Amino acid sequence: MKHNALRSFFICGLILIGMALFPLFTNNFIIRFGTDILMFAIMASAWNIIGGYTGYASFGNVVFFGIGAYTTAVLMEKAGFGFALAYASSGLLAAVFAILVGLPVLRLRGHYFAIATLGVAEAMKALVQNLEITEGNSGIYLPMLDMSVRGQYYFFFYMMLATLVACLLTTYILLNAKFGYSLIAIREDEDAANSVGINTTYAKTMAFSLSALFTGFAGSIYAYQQAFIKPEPAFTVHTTVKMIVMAVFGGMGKLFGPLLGAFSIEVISEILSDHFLVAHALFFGTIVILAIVFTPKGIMDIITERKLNVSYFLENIRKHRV
Amino acid sequence: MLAQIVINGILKGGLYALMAMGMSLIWGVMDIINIAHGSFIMLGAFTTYWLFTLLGIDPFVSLIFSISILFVIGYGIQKYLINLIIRASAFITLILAFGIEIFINNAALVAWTADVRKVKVAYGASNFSLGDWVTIPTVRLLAFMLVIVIGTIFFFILNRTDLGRSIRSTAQDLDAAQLVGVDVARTYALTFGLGVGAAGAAGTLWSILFPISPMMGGILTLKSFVVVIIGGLGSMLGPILGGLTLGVAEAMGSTWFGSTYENLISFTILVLVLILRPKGILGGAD
Amino acid sequence: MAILQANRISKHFDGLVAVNKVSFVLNPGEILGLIGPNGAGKTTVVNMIAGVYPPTEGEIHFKGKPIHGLKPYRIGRMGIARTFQVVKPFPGMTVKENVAVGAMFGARGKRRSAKEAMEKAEEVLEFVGLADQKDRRADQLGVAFRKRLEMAKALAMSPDVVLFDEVMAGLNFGEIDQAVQMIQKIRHSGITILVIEHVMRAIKNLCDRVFVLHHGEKIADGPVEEVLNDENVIKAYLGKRFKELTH
Amino acid sequence: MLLGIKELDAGYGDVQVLWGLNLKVEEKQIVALVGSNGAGKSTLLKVISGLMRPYRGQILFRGEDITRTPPKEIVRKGIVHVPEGRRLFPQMTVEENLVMGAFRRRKDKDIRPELARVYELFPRLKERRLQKAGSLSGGEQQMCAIARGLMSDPRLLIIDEMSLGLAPVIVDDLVEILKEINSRGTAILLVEQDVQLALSNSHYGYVVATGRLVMEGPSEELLQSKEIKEAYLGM
Repeated sequence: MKHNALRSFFICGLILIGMALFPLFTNNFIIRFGTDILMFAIMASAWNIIGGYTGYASFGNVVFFGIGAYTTAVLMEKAGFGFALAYASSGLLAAVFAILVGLPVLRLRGHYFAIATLGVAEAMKALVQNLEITEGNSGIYLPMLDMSVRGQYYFFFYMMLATLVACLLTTYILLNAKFGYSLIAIREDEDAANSVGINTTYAKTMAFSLSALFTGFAGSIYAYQQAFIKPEPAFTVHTTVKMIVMAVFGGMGKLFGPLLGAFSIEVISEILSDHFLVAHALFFGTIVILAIVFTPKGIMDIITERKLNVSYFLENIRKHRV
Repeated sequence: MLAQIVINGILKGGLYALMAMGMSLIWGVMDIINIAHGSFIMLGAFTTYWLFTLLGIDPFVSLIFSISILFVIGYGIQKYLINLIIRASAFITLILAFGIEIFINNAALVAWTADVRKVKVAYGASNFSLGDWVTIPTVRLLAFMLVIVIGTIFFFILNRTDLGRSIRSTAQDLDAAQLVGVDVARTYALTFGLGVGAAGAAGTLWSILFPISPMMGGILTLKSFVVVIIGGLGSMLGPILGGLTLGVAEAMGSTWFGSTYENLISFTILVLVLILRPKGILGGAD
Repeated sequence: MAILQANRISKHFDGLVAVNKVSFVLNPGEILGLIGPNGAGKTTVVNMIAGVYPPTEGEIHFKGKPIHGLKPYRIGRMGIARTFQVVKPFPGMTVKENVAVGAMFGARGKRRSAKEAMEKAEEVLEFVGLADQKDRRADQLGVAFRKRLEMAKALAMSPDVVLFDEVMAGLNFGEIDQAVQMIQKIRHSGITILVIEHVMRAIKNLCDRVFVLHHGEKIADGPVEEVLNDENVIKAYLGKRFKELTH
Repeated sequence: MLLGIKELDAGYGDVQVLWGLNLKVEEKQIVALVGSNGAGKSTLLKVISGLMRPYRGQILFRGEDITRTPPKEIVRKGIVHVPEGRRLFPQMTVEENLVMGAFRRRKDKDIRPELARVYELFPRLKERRLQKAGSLSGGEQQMCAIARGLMSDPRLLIIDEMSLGLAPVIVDDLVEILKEINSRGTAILLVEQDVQLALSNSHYGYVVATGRLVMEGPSEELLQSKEIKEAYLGM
């Protein structure tokens, strides 16, 4: 046990150092690509807190991304805030919004929760499209980061990396505390969790809010990096779906599952779009379909179970077909 | 003025109802949230478009084709794909449906480009007046009547045929249905076929009234969600009531607030209904 | 003074009366039985005490304080633990984790760290005889073990009162006798118990008093022997086969 | 021999539940299959009705091998399984449930005489024929489940845990009805935890424990045997 924990800790450290040093040895294009992967890794890991550990499949997490992005844009452009303060406010505002929305919406279960969160995200997008302060569909320009081009690439990469590490570390610490047990108990059986003394409303709302916090941070960095945001990409349902697919593909309810999922899916789609200019999304759809049919538990499961053979895939089908 | 708005809303609401009927059937029977629903509507629309453009087949006639083609597609997808993982968590089927959506949309994009197209029928612009203030576009009225016909057929299939009985029994208790001799795998495939067939019909009617493009499906899926939720799962009346409510609410909202508020209104209704009456306006409270 | 007291509690579902003006008291240290045919409202009574839903009318007092209308977790933390008729383990957790969750959030949960809760779990698992199963996943247990796990989760909450909802259904006679002994041991540790059972063998060997629900109303209440020989109870619930068997 | 099970091994994935099980039901017999929960009774029933495939072994019905026959065909051949927990279609009326019971035969045959016979056996169901099955009491639901099974005019009726959760007084009524059904020529396999109930109302009995057959014999003899008395009847 001790030995194992030490080894995992060591491996994590190595990976972290590897990730931190990697931009120093590569070109801007690759750094930018790495930044994108990190952004999705944050969102998928944050989604994992509410969707993977608590069992509430939020289909509206993009709303926190959008809120984070717009908070940064409005605060920096209209109120003259510096990025640091805008960044902090973005996460906090998303977290507060999650509490307000979560209190009524987290009373719903299963599909109904999924659709309600989807509705919240779409309603928010429609609202932002109509508000004056967000400049509707024409979007907002942000002040540019005053740095050399290379420096900018470094800045956004390391911001994303730091946010991801904070997200994973928070998740790890909470999971080993009583709070983590309460989330998993809710996922496994909410009524039983309530009856053994878990304040389920509180626990769910906190999980939702934490998930929002980190997603909001990601949105904030994204907005500053793009220097211009509009409602459509900032609130698009496809971002939500992407984070879920990444979390599921990598392994829901596992600490590093979403990170692994984000990495593999981004790399796969990048390779595909290099080779098939027009049809890459078609192949991407095919991969999602095949992955879900053959490995519904995600690649983390294959790695931890060490069962990479045909019968593993067939067993998955045998278990779930009619 | 008000009467005209309400009538516009009802006519569009009928189409919403038809869209939601298929989604509600699939959801209710198999607990699948078919994210690809809008993509099937899109395929129905393009079936009609090509039959009209290439062969000159009247859109209303092509209804038969779009329903049958989409039925076959739906049957095949359920039988050879979704049935493989149907007993995994509902969440997994949701993502599978998402994969199907990406696939269909992008296949359509590759085949037909992102161009927006229109089915231009000669009688497209004709309309007639009712009283002094209300004008009714003929095509919309015709489409609305077809929705009623298709809905009635649906109702008949579900309640009066063996297929309907096997669908309902499977929805209520999978194992028990197997034990009385229902072929569940086939029933699932037929259910998905029917639901997707209804989406095809909705696509045909949509293409007569509005412009179409390969990416049109996303928002239609969302609208179908709204309608299913407003009406509540589990009865044929649900989608109809939900569709009409949404249609009228949107018509009123866009008249009074401007058409950019249309989506805000639909999704606010969706969230409110879910929070206040999670079983839909037909279902009981709580 | 009664530790738990229900005063004319009723529950209506959509106009259907599931429980009608039922009163009972649970005295400290006793084992009270609740019997009656399916659909008589037994589980509804448990659910009202445990806070799953509030009574439509009537009051429930625990140690003199009103608890009707409180959320289940509040009631759990005050010292009332319950089991579920259809057992509700946390299927993906190990047996030990299941029980530890009870220890973490139950009556003494505030004062226990996650680590102390694990120690408490070990202790409880030893008590109910599940110690050698502690590292198995809960969904891999057989029925008898699941029932025991359900009891262990409740006990780990350090409750003053436990509501056992059919913890013996589906057990064979040997297992029932073990469960009876365990419940007696629990009582001797100072916990007051309400048992809901169909298993007459257990009721007879276990309960000080028993009360009978039929169509949501209380039709008998008293010492076990007396109630089981009551004409009304035999007619409504027990039937003639039972009478032949016991006499 | 109506039903014969030979050397049956079955389980879920890696977890084997049944070990070399042998069992026979003769025409017009009531056979009891008893054992505590987890003994493997429900697994055996799933295998018989085709919901699950065994690892090894053979199931014969009227001389025909039905080991790998799908559920819909099993029903047609004349085996009906009334599952544990009734498993009615709760949103359908009592009569719709009964009609579903004849699902496989409706195409070739008029089912009205069948319906009349079932209503004669269960007058209570006739009174409630238009009520939703989900709103019936526990005892009525069990009646409806048995009646639904009878609608396909089975040669063999398998009833899983009929007495579970029912008041003793209602179980008594159901037992009388089962005897009536049997006297009209249908063989019954009664799968029960209530050993006393099952053995005192059957001709022949099998006792299973942890997936293996531990005893068999005429029910009267089993009831008198010392092992049964000690292990299951608590005497």
